[in-house]
Amino acid sequence: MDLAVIEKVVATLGAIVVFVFALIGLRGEWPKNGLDDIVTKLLLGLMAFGCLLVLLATAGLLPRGGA
Amino acid sequence: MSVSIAKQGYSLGHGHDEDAHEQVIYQETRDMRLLGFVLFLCSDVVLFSAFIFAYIYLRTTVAPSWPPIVGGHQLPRLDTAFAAVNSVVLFGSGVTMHYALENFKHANLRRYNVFMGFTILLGAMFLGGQGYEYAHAQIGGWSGNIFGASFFTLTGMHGFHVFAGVIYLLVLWYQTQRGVYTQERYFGLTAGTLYWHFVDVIWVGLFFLFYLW
Amino acid sequence: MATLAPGVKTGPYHAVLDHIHPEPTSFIRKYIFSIDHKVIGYQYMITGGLFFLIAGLLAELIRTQLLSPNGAIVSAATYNQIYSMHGSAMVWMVIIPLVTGGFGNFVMPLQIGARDVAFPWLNLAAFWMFPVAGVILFSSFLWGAPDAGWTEYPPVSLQGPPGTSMWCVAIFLIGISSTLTGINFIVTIYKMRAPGMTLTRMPLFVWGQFGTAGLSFIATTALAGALLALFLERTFGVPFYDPKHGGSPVLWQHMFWFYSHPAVYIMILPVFGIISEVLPTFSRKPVFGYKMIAFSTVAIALLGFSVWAHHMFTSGMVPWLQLPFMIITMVIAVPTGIKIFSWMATLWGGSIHWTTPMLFATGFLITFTCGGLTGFFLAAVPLDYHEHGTYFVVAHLHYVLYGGSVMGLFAGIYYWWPKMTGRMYNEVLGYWHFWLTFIAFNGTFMPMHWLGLLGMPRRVALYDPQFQFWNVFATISSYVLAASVLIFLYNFATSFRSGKIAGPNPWGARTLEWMISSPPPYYNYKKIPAVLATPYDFGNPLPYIGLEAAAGAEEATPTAASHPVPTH
Amino acid sequence: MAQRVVKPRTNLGPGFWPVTAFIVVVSAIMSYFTLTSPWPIGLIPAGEPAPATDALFRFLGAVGATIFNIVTIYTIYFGIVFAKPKNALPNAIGVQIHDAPVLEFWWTAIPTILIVVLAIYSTKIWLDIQNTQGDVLTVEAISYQYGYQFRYPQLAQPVSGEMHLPLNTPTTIHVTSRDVIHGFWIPEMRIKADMVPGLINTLRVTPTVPGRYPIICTEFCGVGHGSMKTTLVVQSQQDFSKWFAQQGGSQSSGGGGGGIPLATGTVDAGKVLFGQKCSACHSTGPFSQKIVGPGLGQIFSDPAHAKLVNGTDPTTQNVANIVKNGYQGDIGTMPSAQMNAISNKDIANLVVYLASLSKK
Repeated sequence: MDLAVIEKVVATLGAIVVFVFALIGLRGEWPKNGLDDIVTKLLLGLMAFGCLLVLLATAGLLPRGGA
Repeated sequence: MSVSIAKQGYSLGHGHDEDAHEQVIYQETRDMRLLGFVLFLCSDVVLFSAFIFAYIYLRTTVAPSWPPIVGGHQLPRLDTAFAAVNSVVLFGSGVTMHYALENFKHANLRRYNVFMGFTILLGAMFLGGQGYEYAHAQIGGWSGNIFGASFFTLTGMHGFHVFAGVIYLLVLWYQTQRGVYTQERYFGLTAGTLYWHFVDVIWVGLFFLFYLW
Repeated sequence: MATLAPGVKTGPYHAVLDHIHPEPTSFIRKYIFSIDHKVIGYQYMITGGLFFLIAGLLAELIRTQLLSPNGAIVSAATYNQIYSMHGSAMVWMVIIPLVTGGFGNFVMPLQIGARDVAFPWLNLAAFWMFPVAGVILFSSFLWGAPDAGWTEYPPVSLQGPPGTSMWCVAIFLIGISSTLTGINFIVTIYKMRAPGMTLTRMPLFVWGQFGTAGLSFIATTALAGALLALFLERTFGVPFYDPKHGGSPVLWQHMFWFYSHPAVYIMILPVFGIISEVLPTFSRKPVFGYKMIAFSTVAIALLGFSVWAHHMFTSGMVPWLQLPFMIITMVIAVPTGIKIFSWMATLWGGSIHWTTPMLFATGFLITFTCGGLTGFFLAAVPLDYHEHGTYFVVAHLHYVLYGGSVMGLFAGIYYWWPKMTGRMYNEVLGYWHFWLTFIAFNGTFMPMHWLGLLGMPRRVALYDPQFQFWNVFATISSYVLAASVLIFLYNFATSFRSGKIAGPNPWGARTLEWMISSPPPYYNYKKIPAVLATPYDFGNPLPYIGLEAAAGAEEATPTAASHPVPTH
Repeated sequence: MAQRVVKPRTNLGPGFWPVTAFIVVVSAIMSYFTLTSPWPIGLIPAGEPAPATDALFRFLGAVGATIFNIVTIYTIYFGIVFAKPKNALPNAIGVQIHDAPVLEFWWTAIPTILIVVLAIYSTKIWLDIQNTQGDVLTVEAISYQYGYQFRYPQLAQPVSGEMHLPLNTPTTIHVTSRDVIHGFWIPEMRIKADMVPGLINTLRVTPTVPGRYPIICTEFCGVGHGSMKTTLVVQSQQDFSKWFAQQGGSQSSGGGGGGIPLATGTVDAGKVLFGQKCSACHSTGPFSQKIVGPGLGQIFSDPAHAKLVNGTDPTTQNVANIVKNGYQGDIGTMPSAQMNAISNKDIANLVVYLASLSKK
């Protein structure tokens, strides 16, 4: 089967894994409140959001996602 | 930095209980350096924002159509599928970096080394992927049109940050092998982690703007 | 520490401020690559002062050229390079480095009772980018200097001589320098205030530096982006701004002004701080409405980010967008007005000592008000349709930058000169300097208002004959202005050699820097003092404890008032 | 040590009220002259929208003068009356007041109200200017380093040199540039717009006073900037028509621009040219397939659009005229051949190419 499909499958699986581990890491960070912890929380959250974007894109759920 | 600390009046072997004293000194210095580093990241965000603004402005208010038409033909859109894989690689490296730091804090260095290795590996993979992407992006080159200009300039700047980040992480790794950092004193690693996360998050924005929008 | 009044912070940081680091002895480490904030401050002032003289010389060339409608001395091409370099140098190589790097470095750590800035090595690096950038900028004359004005609008700047690329590099470098300085200052002010110096006990000059630091570390990188893009387009033809390749010239204007409008406040906020120090000191009064002045500083800094497009009313943006930008711009007049009125009220009921810094401060009050009001004329879009790009704008910006920033800088130099050198300057020469400056300044720039309204565009090497009279008038005044600067130089040259010894506190001022000997020792404070109140209550005893006051500090400073002081 | 404290004053100080009265009087006089001055800017208002702008200028002038008097005169007065007397102790101090909430409230509130008023007034004037009537005559002003050209409807060739406008005719001026940013300023009309390459800015004026007025470049545009100006000639309808006829145009017939040799065109050259010059705005699909302008695929054979956008029949000559002179109408604005740097030869190629499209 052609390359694009493989890529999408890999991306999807990878995104799920990364997303889960990002959330776990986020939960570990949650109680801490140092400046670095707060920034880390923000950035980890955004990274998880990035994974969601990847999932939506590979699922073709974004208006112009597919291409 | 050390000189400044001393000039601020921090002195070793001066107070009665030296260790507590020294720990206080470290804490204060660390807080200041951390704040400074975060501020630096903020101003770096603004640098990217400037170019992102340029891209959005050119795309929405200047270009008659997007992707722009060059020599009578409309340029193709970029290939999302491959970029998605590449993004996952970079995000993954961000997460592994996080766990590397956590493990270092809890002093299980074996897993720290594994995670750190993965982080650097994935970072390098991402750079390779970018190289592949550059070779295959059919958007008329860097200086051909506004699409190429904004794409290659922004991702180029980001790629440069990633490259610098990989070097930075290698240095940090070497330093940990040399025992520069302890479980109480690891500001260098904190800064490295924050920088690496920052690079990943910038990519979230770029991925959306260039591949999904 | 337990003895401190309420509100005193006794953090671990202050618990360890007890040891003094020995001063480096080698000449290099002491004077060239020193990490001492005071030395770096001197270095900024000397370098910036030098560039001020060069850029001022360029200004005199501009005025001389305009003696005749057909251009008195140089060709149009040369003239364009001269005025472009004058603008760029005055903004980036003179005013910004002097207000932040110069006065910020020397005064701010002293005023918050610290022994240095947070990152002295960063400070050192930031300084040395400044002379390098200056040399790059001025040496661009050898290859043909930038010739499209200090704003360098493309596409004309894309056609510009090679120097334009050097201009990009130089400004980029000075931009990094001021970003680093901004970060450094924020951390210093936020983390290193003396115990008990709460935010509302900071001297107002520190507030000014705080606002400026915030502006410069956020806005400057935006300019860096714009410059990078311009450089890439000039060098590799990467299309951003050139409409022939699908770019947009208006894009540059947005990116440039997003920095360069906040830059106006970067240049003025520290000067507001200087004025807020000088006025109470010589009126022997608490500064009026401390909280409101501090608040308005922050308000101006925040609003400053959302008004940039008022420079672009004629550039062709979406018409309705002009309204919000006009209105926000007008709103900035409120906090500015609060400052002006508070300063006037500080004069009221004072016991005013008419020293030179005081003269410059009050002169600033008048000229800056004038500049602010003409700003209103430009903010109103319909009037901007008439005034944009004319000499009216030139008049306005010089009333704000010379009548504002530079006058305030003079006030600051006279005010802190005794602290910097330990010697007094000649007061009589100071008076001469002020009055010549004040009169000649207005003589130079006042006529430009009606020149612009009557139809003289800016940045022209030739102009219509009917404008000649006022141009000649302005030129002659500008020569007097230059002469007044010479007096200033002579004054400080002599003071440096033979001025009478100032002592720690010649003005009877009350902020921390005056509590130690002049010039201050390497470590600033033997013991870090604790702060009990705002520094401006002349009726009360000095609000500092644990301070090993230098000899003679007490005499000049008033102590307990004979009756309770009304406080609100 | 001995210490003298100036007692907080119950009154505002010697001569405070007289000085205040003085400020009021001076400001009143200045405001009166500003508000009643026929030419507050010093130039005659030669047409719409100048009077509106002048009204705003008068108002702002009065307000500004008043504020300036308040600040300046009080500052000087305080400076004199509160100067430390020679005999005072060196450490004599002033009144120890920190603030006066009522006072501060008012000097925050009054400027705020003032600004609301000014903002509203400016907005009103702004709306007047935006809504200045135009479109009876539409002129296109094109700048280059270093000069101006003006294109009138039904004039084949752009007019270089002076710009002519008929009296009392609501006129729309579209300004743009061929190379760098220039300025288009008519001081007597109080109106200005930047001439930005690739962008069309619009001005609306109605000349009301015949005469010759300068048109000045106000954006730096290169070595020639200082001398880049021309003249606007405002003249009566008759004189304008006479001048217009001399330029080779008549305001009635829709002709002009004829005689473009179309025989020499080739399809291939046209195809290439279309890709370079037209395809940014026009598709080769049907009329409905718009990018910026309509699709030109069936321009010569479109039942739905029997006439061209300018109402003429779809002949090659008329199409050539549109390409030559550009078009400005409700469906959009198309720059002229001048601005697109298209020669007559190119036009021939383009027309032939378009014709070939319509055939299939």
